[in-house]
Amino acid sequence: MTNPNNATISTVHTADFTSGHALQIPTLRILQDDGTIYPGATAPDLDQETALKMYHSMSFIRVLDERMLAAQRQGRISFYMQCLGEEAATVGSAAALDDKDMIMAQYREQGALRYRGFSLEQFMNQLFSNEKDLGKGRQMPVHYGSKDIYYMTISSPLGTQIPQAAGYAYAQKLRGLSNVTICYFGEGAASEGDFHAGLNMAAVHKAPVLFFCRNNGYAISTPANEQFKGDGIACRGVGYGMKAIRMDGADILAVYQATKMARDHAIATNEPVLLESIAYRLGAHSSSDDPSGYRSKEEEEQWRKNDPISRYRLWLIAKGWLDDAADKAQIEALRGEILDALKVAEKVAKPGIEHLISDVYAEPIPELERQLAELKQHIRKYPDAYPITSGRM
Amino acid sequence: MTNPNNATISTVHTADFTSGHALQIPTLRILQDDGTIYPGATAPDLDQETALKMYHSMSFIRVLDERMLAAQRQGRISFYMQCLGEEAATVGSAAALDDKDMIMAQYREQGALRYRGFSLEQFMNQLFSNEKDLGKGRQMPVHYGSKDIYYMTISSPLGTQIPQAAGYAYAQKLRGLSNVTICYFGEGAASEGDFHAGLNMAAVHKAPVLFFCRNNGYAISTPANEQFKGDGIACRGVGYGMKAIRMDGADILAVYQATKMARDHAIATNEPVLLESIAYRLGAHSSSDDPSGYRSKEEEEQWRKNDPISRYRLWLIAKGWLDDAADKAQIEALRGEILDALKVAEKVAKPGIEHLISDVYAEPIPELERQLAELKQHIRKYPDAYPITSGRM
Amino acid sequence: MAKMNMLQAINNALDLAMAKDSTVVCFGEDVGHFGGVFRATSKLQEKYGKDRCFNTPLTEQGIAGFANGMAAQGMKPVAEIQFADYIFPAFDQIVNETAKFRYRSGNEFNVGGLVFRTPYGGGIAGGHYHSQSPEAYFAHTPGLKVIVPRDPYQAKGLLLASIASEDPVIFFEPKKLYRASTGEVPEEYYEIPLGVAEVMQEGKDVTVLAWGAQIEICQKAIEMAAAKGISCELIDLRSILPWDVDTVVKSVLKTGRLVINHEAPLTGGFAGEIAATIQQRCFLHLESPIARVCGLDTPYPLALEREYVADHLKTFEAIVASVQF
Amino acid sequence: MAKMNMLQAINNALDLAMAKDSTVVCFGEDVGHFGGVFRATSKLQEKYGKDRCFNTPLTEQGIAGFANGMAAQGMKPVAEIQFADYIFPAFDQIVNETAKFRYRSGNEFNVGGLVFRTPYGGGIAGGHYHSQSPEAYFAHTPGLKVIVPRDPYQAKGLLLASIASEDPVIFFEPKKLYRASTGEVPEEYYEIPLGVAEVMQEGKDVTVLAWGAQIEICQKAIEMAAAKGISCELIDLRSILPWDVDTVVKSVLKTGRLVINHEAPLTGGFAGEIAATIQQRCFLHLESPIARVCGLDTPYPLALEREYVADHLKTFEAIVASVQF
Ligand SMILES: Cc1ncc(C[n+]2csc(CCOP(=O)(O)OP(=O)(O)O)c2C)c(N)n1
Ligand SMILES: Cc1ncc(C[n+]2csc(CCOP(=O)(O)OP(=O)(O)O)c2C)c(N)n1
Ligand SMILES: [Mg+2]
Ligand SMILES: [Mg+2]
Repeated sequence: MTNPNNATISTVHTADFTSGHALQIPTLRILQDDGTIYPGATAPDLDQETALKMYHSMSFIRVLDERMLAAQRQGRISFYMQCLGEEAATVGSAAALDDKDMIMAQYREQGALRYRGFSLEQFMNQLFSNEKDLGKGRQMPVHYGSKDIYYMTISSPLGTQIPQAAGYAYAQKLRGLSNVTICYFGEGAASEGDFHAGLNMAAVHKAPVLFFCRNNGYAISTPANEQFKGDGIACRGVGYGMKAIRMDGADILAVYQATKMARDHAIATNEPVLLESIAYRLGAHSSSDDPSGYRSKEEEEQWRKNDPISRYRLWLIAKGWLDDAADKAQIEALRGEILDALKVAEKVAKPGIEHLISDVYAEPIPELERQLAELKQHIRKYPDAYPITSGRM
Repeated sequence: MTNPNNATISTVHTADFTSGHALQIPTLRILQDDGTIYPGATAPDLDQETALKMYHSMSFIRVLDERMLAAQRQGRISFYMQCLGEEAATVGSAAALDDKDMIMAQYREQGALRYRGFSLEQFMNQLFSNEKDLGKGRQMPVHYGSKDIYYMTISSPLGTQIPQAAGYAYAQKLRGLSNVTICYFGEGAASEGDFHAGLNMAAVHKAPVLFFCRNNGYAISTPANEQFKGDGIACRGVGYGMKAIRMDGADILAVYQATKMARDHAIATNEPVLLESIAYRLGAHSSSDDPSGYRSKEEEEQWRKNDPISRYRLWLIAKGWLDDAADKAQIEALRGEILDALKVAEKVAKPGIEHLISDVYAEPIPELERQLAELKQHIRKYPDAYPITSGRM
Repeated sequence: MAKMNMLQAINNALDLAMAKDSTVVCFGEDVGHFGGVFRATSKLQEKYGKDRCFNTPLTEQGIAGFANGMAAQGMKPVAEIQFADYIFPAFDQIVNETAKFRYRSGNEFNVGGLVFRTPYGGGIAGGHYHSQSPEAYFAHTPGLKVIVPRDPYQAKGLLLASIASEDPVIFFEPKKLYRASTGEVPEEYYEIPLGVAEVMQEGKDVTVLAWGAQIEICQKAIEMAAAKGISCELIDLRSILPWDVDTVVKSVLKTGRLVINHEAPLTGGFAGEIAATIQQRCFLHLESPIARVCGLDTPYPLALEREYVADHLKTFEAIVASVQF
Repeated sequence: MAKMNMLQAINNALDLAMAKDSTVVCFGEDVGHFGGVFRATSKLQEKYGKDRCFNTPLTEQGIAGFANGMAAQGMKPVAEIQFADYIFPAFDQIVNETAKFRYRSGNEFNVGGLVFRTPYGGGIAGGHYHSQSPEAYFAHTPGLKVIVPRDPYQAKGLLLASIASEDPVIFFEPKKLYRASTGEVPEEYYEIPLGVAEVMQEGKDVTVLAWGAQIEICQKAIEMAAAKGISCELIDLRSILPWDVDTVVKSVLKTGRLVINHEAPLTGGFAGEIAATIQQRCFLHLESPIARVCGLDTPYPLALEREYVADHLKTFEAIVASVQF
């Protein structure tokens, strides 16, 4: 008999369910809290330069998050999102990639962005929506993006990047590029229909994508156990015939190792891989959120000990690659640099009025030209009401 | 450490993928092609009346499909869809339910509909979109539905009924009813985002739904191996923490048994269950389709031998519950009844003009009243152009 | 009567509806214990239990499908879509399913009692993914009712009427007014009928028509116009679908002029429908072209939000131009 | 030149586009080996291989997302949505993603080159799930282009221009004309510019405006009108977004009258936008109210399709009423 159903053809004669937890996926851990390697584990093969770049990306982001959350509290920017507790997940995975692998992120992946080389000024210009922002001041803070460093501009609707990553990677394959696409998303976003569509299409069409789920326990206030009943997200791989792996997302060596292996597999076979990072969103969801309404301080405190940076730092120090005092001084200096950059960026002008209509289409359509002309006339009549643009028209 | 990620917390120190085929689900088979029970299998506990009702539902549908496809070819109805080869899947599962369990079907489940008691006249009135059609002649042929027998009216957009079934069953639970909802869909429809949303929500909110996937190998021309890469559909259950079971969909005893067990589980725990029927869509997708463009006659012939009706018939005869000759005579008589009913239904008038605007809202809104009045005036001016309604206004 | 802001009025309406009718159930992303990201469902889980007020997984199509199913069973789901910008994954469930449920089944089944609540509109520095006003997308969909309240009193009465309605309703809440708009609201149950516009202020020179958060902007504009001696009649449409043609026609027959204001982009926005209908019904009485003051035909911007919006100055200019035509 | 029906013209356009540019890729449900349920992609897989013409899993949101991703990488995906009625699961990917891709990134990324092809409209006894005309939903979405061809020649030229466009395009194909409409079509590559309406017939009494399959219905109606001595100017809008305001304005300034016809329901349909704009631009020249002949505000019916549709008789009556106003 042919097997058009594309399903196993073994037979049983007694009715029995396959349990909803028939598949349990262990968590890869390499680096212990004290900076040593787990007995039986081996550290990935990292050179000093890469290892330090990883460290500096993490610590940069830690300080930036701290500063910019404060800036938001002071009313200097309208909104901010930290990645506290998840720095290793995004930096460790970005480090395992080629520079031309496309990154499609959700919004909490500033670690990967920094690793790719997004500059302090670029961060600031986006956060202040000024005219130097690559995104022309059009999106809320943290919606970064840069073509030059293969980092797709963030889009707020959740999950939409997942099937897009499948298509992007498929195009990379068709063009014969030796590159993959990595697609980050939260365990909350993994509930969207787009997740299902994207993973299935990537598997069917053999698109070299790394689907990287940041399972951080919460989607705003919703805990993971009200988000799904399965064993995390990794177990969904079998539903798509896709290899999967789960790592401790606070363990940068585990994340690096797993991502490297997944990338090798994707390059060799064009098959996608599903990765799940287990970590904890230590901060609030965003500057608009207050987690005290939905989880306990005790839980947070417990997880705060699981810091991804400190254990990696200890590992680097033990290897003799990092000097404790010099690093502390460097971080102190960074605080100053960030403050300086902030002060510069907040004074840069907003984008000009022409950017109200540019980029809607490759060239403005006539109706937009008409609307802009009408608007300019109006602004000239009431310059005080539109101070951002009237002065420069 | 708390486990907010809702994932297994066992640890490994060596990176290893979980295979995309780590979970293989066998197929339950009870009844052999020759009408005997597989060695080691036990037939479910069926009384003669139920067993015969199941048989007669299947054979009714077989004859109806044959006749109505012919009627479509003669141009008497505009469209038709057979369920050839899948009669056991829908009849066997419907028979395992309570009469007040809600059925949400895709469109190829006339077996379940017949089992519930939809009359020959009701089938015909729908197929001819006449004024006796419960659906008021608004949907294409085969979009049946009846509140009285708890059979939700079919909707063409695929997959939409899947999260609806979760919501319906949740409401049943809230009302304290001891009823489940069964939701049928094809392995093609299981690629829709609504599948993911519906299964996940049913699991999270503990809604007593039986998700019944008819994996029949094709979605129009698309074979299952271009639809997904996993092991069928049942293996997706683990992704939702949901029990799953796979049966031979041409084996009515296996389908009955599995569905009964699933229903018992859903009633006892309010947990949904995923069922996968493995069968073959022996006919064309619909009367608009010609499968010779995408699959071989040999494949079809091979599966034609796997007939769900003939083996069940042999089992019934062996049990002494069915008389061969009497049954053949009854089927012959049925052919005549169907033709008679067809001739009656095709002469019944179409719904009146007021049903052009009724049921859009509970009561027509003023704009619809205005549009209808204007239309009536127009029809009165050109009665010949609107023969269906002008005569009765 | 009590002083409430719009969120409190909405919360109070939900509370009353749940108390009155055990088939009313509230759910959506973060709607349960936390009470929703805007806190519209605060305390409802505490009061009515986890079964009747709960978090859902993060899937708008799932929420809408689930709501359709519950409503088909006869319950009254009030589903929250966290931002109207995120209602689009549910578009198929709403446009192809919710809207056509009763019609396609010949009234065998229906989803009356279903309400989608969702915060819409700009003014909160939210950029194009936290500011959209998608009412026109739904207004082209027979079978739906589309409602937009302008203040706490309206919000409560219209929401209670929506839940009581035998038809499914999309209830757009102007989020920038959630806390900003306050007023006296009766503590008891009351409904404001759907499909009926309200003439908020009578006038003779020009009719100004808007809904939701744009009402207060129009109020500013007509004050400016009044200072110039122009008498405006202000109408709150309240119900976008069905919309109250007769009330608008009556007003325009009197004033001979119409200015329509909405937040959404001009092209394809609902002002087009209104203008098309009114020019037809009032043709011989129109003394100037019907004017539309709307968002630009771009995604909702961030840095240049002020320039983009249909503000009081643009509205005032349109009023003057209409009168001086 | 060769005689082609609309499907052949579309197939020929896809063939030429794929031959000319290796980044053009066609996919969708049943699009591969089978060539699509309407056979628009017939033989393309044979010719260009499985990588460039293929079946997708059954998920419109996935197809649209996949297409967005491919286009963002720089390729030119031509994605088929099997029926326009099934485009709604892809609504979020199209309205929130496709349409805003270039804008939101400040032009760092774009999805120019992306085309969604989809058969739309009634006349095939398809009921409300195989007959919808959803163009107005997309026309309210800045960033998209929306095109509807009326015959094989137009279909080929407009489709080639859509694929070549730097902006994403939704290309609605009037399925009832797939085989019914035939005509001479050049075998070589040519484009018909997007955004430009065509005056198909000049006239002086009234302008009749339509698109897609309604053009032939309007032709019938204006023939009837001609027999009554009424001279109609017929315009095929072709491009719904952006639409060619100037051509319509010029015509109405001449005729003083406008009748707009579309298949979709009246309320919120694109005729509203056109009427609103034209009454504003041509106010002093209008001699009668702009008339709209459209579908009723109901889902598309089955048994009573004839009564429902915006047919030639209703159009003729509207023309006469306009002239006799
Ligand atoms: C389609 C859509 N629905 C809702 C939202 C609102 N929203 C923004 S973030 C968020 C939670 C996301 O949680 P998760 O995916 O787990 O990511 P995390 O914030 O934990 O990193 C929600 C509901 C959105 N942005 N898009
Ligand atoms: C949302 C949606 N997309 C596309 C279609 C067109 N369509 C109708 S049936 C079908 C194939 C369905 O296959 P499957 O789910 O396997 O069911 P089967 O026909 O095999 O029973 C398709 C693509 C549809 N009805 N709805
Ligand atoms: Mg999360
Ligand atoms: Mg199938």
